[in-house]
Amino acid sequence: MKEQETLEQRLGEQGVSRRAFLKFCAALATMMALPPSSASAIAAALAKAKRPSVIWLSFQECTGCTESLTRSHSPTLESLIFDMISLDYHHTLQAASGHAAEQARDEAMKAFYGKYLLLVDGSIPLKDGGVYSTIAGRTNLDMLEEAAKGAAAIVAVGSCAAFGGLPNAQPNPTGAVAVSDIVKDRPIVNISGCPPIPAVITGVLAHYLTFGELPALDELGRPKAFYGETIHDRCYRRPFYDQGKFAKTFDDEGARNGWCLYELGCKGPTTHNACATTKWNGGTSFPIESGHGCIGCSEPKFWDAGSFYTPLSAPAADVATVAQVSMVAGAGAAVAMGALDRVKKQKLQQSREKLTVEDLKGD
Amino acid sequence: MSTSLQRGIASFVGQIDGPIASFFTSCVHCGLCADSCLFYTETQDPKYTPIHKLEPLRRVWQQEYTFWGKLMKKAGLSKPVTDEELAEWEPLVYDSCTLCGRCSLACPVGNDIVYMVRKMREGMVASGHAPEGLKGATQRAIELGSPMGVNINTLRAQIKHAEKETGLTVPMDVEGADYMMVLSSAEVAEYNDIIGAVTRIFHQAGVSWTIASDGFEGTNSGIQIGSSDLAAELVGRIVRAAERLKVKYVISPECGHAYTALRWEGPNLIGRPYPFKVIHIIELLDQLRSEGRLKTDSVDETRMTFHDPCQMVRRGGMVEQPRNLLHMVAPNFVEMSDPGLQNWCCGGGGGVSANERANPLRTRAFNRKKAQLDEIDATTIVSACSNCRTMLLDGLEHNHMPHEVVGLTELIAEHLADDKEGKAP
Amino acid sequence: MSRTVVVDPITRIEGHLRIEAETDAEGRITQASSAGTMVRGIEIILRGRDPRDAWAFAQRICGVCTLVHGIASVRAVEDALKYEIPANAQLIRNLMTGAQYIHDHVMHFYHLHALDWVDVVSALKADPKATSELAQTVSPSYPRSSPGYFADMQKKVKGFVESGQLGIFANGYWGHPAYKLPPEANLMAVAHYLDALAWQRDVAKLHTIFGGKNPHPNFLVGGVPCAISIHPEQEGRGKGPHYRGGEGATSLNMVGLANVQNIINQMREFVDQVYVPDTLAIAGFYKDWGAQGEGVGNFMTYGDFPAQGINDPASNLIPSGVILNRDLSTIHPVDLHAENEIEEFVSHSWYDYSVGKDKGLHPYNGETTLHYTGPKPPYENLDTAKDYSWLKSPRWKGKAMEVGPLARVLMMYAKGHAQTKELVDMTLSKLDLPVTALYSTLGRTAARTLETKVIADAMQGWYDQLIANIKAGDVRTFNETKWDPSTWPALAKGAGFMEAPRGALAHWIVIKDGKIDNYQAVVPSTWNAGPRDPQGQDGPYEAALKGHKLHDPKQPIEILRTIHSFDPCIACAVHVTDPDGEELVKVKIK
Amino acid sequence: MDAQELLIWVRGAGLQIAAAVFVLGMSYRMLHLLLIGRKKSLAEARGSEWAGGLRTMWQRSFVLPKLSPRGRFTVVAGYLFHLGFFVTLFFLSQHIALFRAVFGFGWPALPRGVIDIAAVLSLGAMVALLAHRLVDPVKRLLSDYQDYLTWALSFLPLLTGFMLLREIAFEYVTLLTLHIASVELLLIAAPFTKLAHMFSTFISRWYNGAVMGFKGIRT
Repeated sequence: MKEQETLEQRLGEQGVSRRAFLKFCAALATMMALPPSSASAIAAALAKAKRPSVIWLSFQECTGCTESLTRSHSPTLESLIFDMISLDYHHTLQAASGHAAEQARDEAMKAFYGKYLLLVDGSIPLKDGGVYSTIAGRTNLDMLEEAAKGAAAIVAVGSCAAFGGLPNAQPNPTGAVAVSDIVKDRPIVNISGCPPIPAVITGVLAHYLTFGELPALDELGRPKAFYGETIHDRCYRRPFYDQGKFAKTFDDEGARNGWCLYELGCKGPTTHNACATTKWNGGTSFPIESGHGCIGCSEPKFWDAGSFYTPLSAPAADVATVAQVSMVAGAGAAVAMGALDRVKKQKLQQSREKLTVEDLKGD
Repeated sequence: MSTSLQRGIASFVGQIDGPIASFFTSCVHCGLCADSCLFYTETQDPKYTPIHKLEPLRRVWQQEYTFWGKLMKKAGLSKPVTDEELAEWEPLVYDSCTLCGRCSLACPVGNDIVYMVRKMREGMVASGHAPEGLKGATQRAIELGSPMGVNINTLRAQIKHAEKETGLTVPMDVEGADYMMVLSSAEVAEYNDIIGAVTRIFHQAGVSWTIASDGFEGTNSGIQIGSSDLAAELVGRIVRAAERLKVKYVISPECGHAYTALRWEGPNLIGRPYPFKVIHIIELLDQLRSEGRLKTDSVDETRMTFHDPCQMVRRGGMVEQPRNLLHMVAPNFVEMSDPGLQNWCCGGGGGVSANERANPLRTRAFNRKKAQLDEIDATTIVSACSNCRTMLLDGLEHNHMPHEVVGLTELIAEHLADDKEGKAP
Repeated sequence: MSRTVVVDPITRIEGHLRIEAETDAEGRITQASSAGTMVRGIEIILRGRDPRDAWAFAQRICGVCTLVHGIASVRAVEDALKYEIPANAQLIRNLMTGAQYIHDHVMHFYHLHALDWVDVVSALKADPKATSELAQTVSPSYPRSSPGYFADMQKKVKGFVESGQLGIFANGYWGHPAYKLPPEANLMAVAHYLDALAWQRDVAKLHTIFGGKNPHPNFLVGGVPCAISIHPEQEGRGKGPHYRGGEGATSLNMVGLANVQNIINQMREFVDQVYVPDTLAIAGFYKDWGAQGEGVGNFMTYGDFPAQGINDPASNLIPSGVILNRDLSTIHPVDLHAENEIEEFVSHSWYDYSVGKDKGLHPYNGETTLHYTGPKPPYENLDTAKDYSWLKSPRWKGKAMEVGPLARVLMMYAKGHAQTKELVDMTLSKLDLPVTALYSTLGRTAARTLETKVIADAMQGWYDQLIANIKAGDVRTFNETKWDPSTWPALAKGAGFMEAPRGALAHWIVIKDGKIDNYQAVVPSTWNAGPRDPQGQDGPYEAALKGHKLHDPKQPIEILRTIHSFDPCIACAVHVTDPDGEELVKVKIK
Repeated sequence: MDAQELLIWVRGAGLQIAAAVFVLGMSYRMLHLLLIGRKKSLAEARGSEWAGGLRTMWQRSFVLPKLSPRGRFTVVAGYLFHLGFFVTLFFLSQHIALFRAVFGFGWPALPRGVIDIAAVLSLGAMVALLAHRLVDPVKRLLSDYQDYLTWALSFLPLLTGFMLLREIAFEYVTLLTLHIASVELLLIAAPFTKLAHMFSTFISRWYNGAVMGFKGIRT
């Protein structure tokens, strides 16, 4: 194996100028909310970096996270997998299949033990011994535990890996859990979202490659740089919320004027993600801009947080039926208690001694 | 627990009905009722806050009629009502409440507080916690026929006097008369001019009426002490007399609680509707006036004002009637502040006047009336309640005030149009 | 000596697929078993939820197909509630579905399927100049075809390979004799692999404009979520945010619409100049694959791309029907609501039915009761005589059906769709192959390319109609009349169908008291990848693999070629199969 | 349980529990009040119970007796508090969306500025009322722990709601959770405390007014 080239060398060979490289680093710094001065540090670190080995395990997933990554505009998937990292195992992208694929993973895990970055998408089913998802005859749990041992850090990509996601939604038929429910002794970063914004995936990878450590995380293990604020706080429709101007249906004047979607169920106020600032697909739009409320996909348990069309101020469960039943029960109880009171009063009446003038005369 | 306490609490439990439960449920402790009670306004002592006077009853309600209260009681966590406590509350329930009902109009959540006090007194008297003065008055009423000790002989003497004065006959025990006049003890004993007055008025108006020798006393101490049993007995006497004489109407005298007892509580006390109607004397006079059967031919130029008796006005609904009559004879009539439904009590209603212990407090409470009177320069106070009249006279005397106090019926009678037949020689 | 060849995981697909094949002494496959090895139970999760939310759950069946389940779901609810949608909403759904086809098929060809045919390592030996000539011959108008471009590309590949870190290309079957392309063709294909990666990023934006993001754009029962923000100045209306929207209001404004036109142009250019020529060029080297990998010979479509609304099937660009035994002369009608037509069987699946495992159930009455009976992991082999998959086995009137591009092209061809006929005939004549070559691995791959061309061309028409509607003042995108669940009947059933890129897709929903009572998705990959039925009839994957001769059982590239030609999407298939190993000599391929 | 799960709980199960307790407790309590009943008067009526009862139910909200300065303070502050509470409860668009979701119908909202003013006035009035309760001898005598508890239970929803609209001190998820949770506490406590006056007031007024109406007293 030839001595590994640095990123800067590789880029140079491919005709990427140093100037363009620095520009990329500056863009990266901005995206990660780092001070502009750190761009040169990033450049220095990236210029020296070898391509670290990355192993990507896919469990109970829909491949949406990988698809999202392919839509990354900066850095692009090509520059990521050909220049920045060595993607040594990835079901959807790798050439090898079957045993050859498994072998590639084994080899990479051996060669870079303790150094490789483990990316996981999809949840892990634990019910019934994990039979609900197997690869090469092995359970996801088995494979995750093995791969986690030699990982320098783990990136849980997407809400399924980060929080259990859709498979974990009630009634969780397969006992699906998140990576962090299983692996406790490795640094884990959760890049939630269904799917996550591609720039967030690549941004976190770039941060790791640059600084050799994970970025600052919130209490749910998400990078603060991207999940530090709510959609609502940065939403271009926020002024309408503050003014109390709400679209009432998906196709009224308010909807056409871009008024706030709160009443149509937007979960932006309780959702931490960067959609409102980075937007999607190269800054084209994001769900709210395209007329649909945020469904809260980067938050734990968002599938079970009530209908996507129920305003945050409304109950997430059926309260009307509960109230109806309660009213009947309350009325029943009142009738019963009323009858008891009546009996009590009748008894009192029967045993009552009439007050006579003798009673006034006292003892 | 003593038998009497047990009896009292059982009475509380029995008295608590939908309205009382609702009132206790609704009270938000805003304290606005304090402002409406002259015992509070004149003393500024918070214990006279009307709703506070009901605390023992409230606790019985809570312990017997609410879910949590029952639970707490079962768990032994609630404070039982004791004899000592009832003794402590006795002056609050009797001495400092005239059942005037002003608080019931003030309560923002709509609590009829006076209704509650009335009910609470049932339990108080059953448990033996009633003022001695009121007990004595009630005892006299039952045993002698009148709280003041007047009897049929006293009445006969007064009637004779009235007949002499008016030259007219006062019909006694006339079966088949339309109206049966009932009087209050005070009217028989002190304000006996009223007998002549009504005799002349009825004569002029051609009213067929009578007085029953076995049912002339309208004062009902039973209501005041809070005993339905005793009140029923007292009301029963009048009912029996009216039924014996087969009258169409019974006239309630110028006496507030007599009116309440006879008009509103009576049928409920005896447990059946009356075969006759009850009408207040003022109500009747106003009716005669509107029918043109009551004519006056002179006026009194004195500056007069009207003291609204609580039971007749606020709790009886007769606001306009006395004023209509006054306007016939008193061109210089002036209203006190807070007239009509919001008038301030004389301080002696609801049995307070019969309760010597309450005298000092009652005297203090009269300051309110004094202040009202000081605001206007009336020289004569007209009222239509013998008890009010007594209280006003008491208060005026105590405060060295010069006002005269007259009864409305007498005032009207004084100015009756010249009537050859009716006019005294 | 017979052996069992296991390929698990099948990569470059969506989801978790396992193939177990038994080969005879010559290495010829005698029986293949297709097993889906992952299940999430989405149909179970959907029960009791708001039907209006269902699309979002259903859409997460697959992030590659990404919008098809969303559309099938909203259509199912709309069918159940007899919910009409505005014309603009239908056009926007057509545009989004069309974009999905074009995006998905191109990515499948270059990023999932190509490495079965293209030897990346061989590209290092290519002459950039000759490559340029080849490229210019194949596609004269595509600009990125200079010798310098290919030289750079080769340098890039070289640098990559020489770095020693092969990444996603590690352990490919490079140098396998089944690779037949000359080095120049390999280099050209590698270059287009990267070109396509860049291109797909941009064209995905069409979904983002209408649906807010891609993957997983947003949908809406009763229309589409994005209101049209075209604001002609109106008399008497004030200015400023109080009266008007903020910052262009929605993404579907003048800029967004212009962007949609640009993307359509970009799509058509790439399809015409790269995808179609590359398919034809590569196919020329693999004509032998026009004679193997057929499958069951029955084809089915549900139809899609209505011009006049979903309830007028005659206006569909893709017609619906069933072709039995290659007989293109008779198109059998398909009725999704008829309980005796489409049924799902679980006789070889890890599910239980209350009516017994050998009975079929129409999706309205469908059941999803997980019951794993396979070997305890880790295992070497599945028991393919018993239950072996998380996929069910759907059948139309008891018959296995292939769905997908080939079915659609055959249907359009059989119905005489002019452009399809012309494209098919042109392709066959260019490759000098008979019509029967369509029933093959190669035919399936070519059909995918040809339908992409047909749909790319149709995109412009839908766009023009949308613009015409807006110009005429019709900006309606959502019908709110049945949005409120209180307007719904107590019980409603509906089927939402569509042609997904991978084939006929339908969701069946039963709505009771405003909640989902039952939800069943029968998806293309269930039709194609499902296990054998009670009669022992193979599913299309299984049938297609039969007879393949493995040159080297340790490098079963032949299996990958045929399986990939179906473009498996196993997460979609929700129910998956597992094979159980016979006590034969088990050789794990190395 | 993280912040989001807590929010889901308070918006879901928590709200169901609170609604169940509130509705069950209130319907029990109010119907019980009516069922305890009262004896029908045998006296001859001079007016209509219904007219008097209904009139008082409505009128007692507006017709006030003459009051002392402390009484006036209670009434003014009380009005401000109740009015602000009702305005924010029933006319904030987020709340109307809630009613629409639960009952299937809604009504137009008031502008945010009006809501803000109402909320501030209401909050201020509540603070003043609490201070008054602590210093005024009458109120102090009447008050027990329940008065302070119910004050807090009514104050918190207003306060957290106001903070929520502005995202003061905490972030949205936390504030929304606190706001809904505080409302749930209020709902749960209401049937068992003096908060029950929100309904029983009308029953009380009816009884009071009915007696007056029966006697033909024009109040």
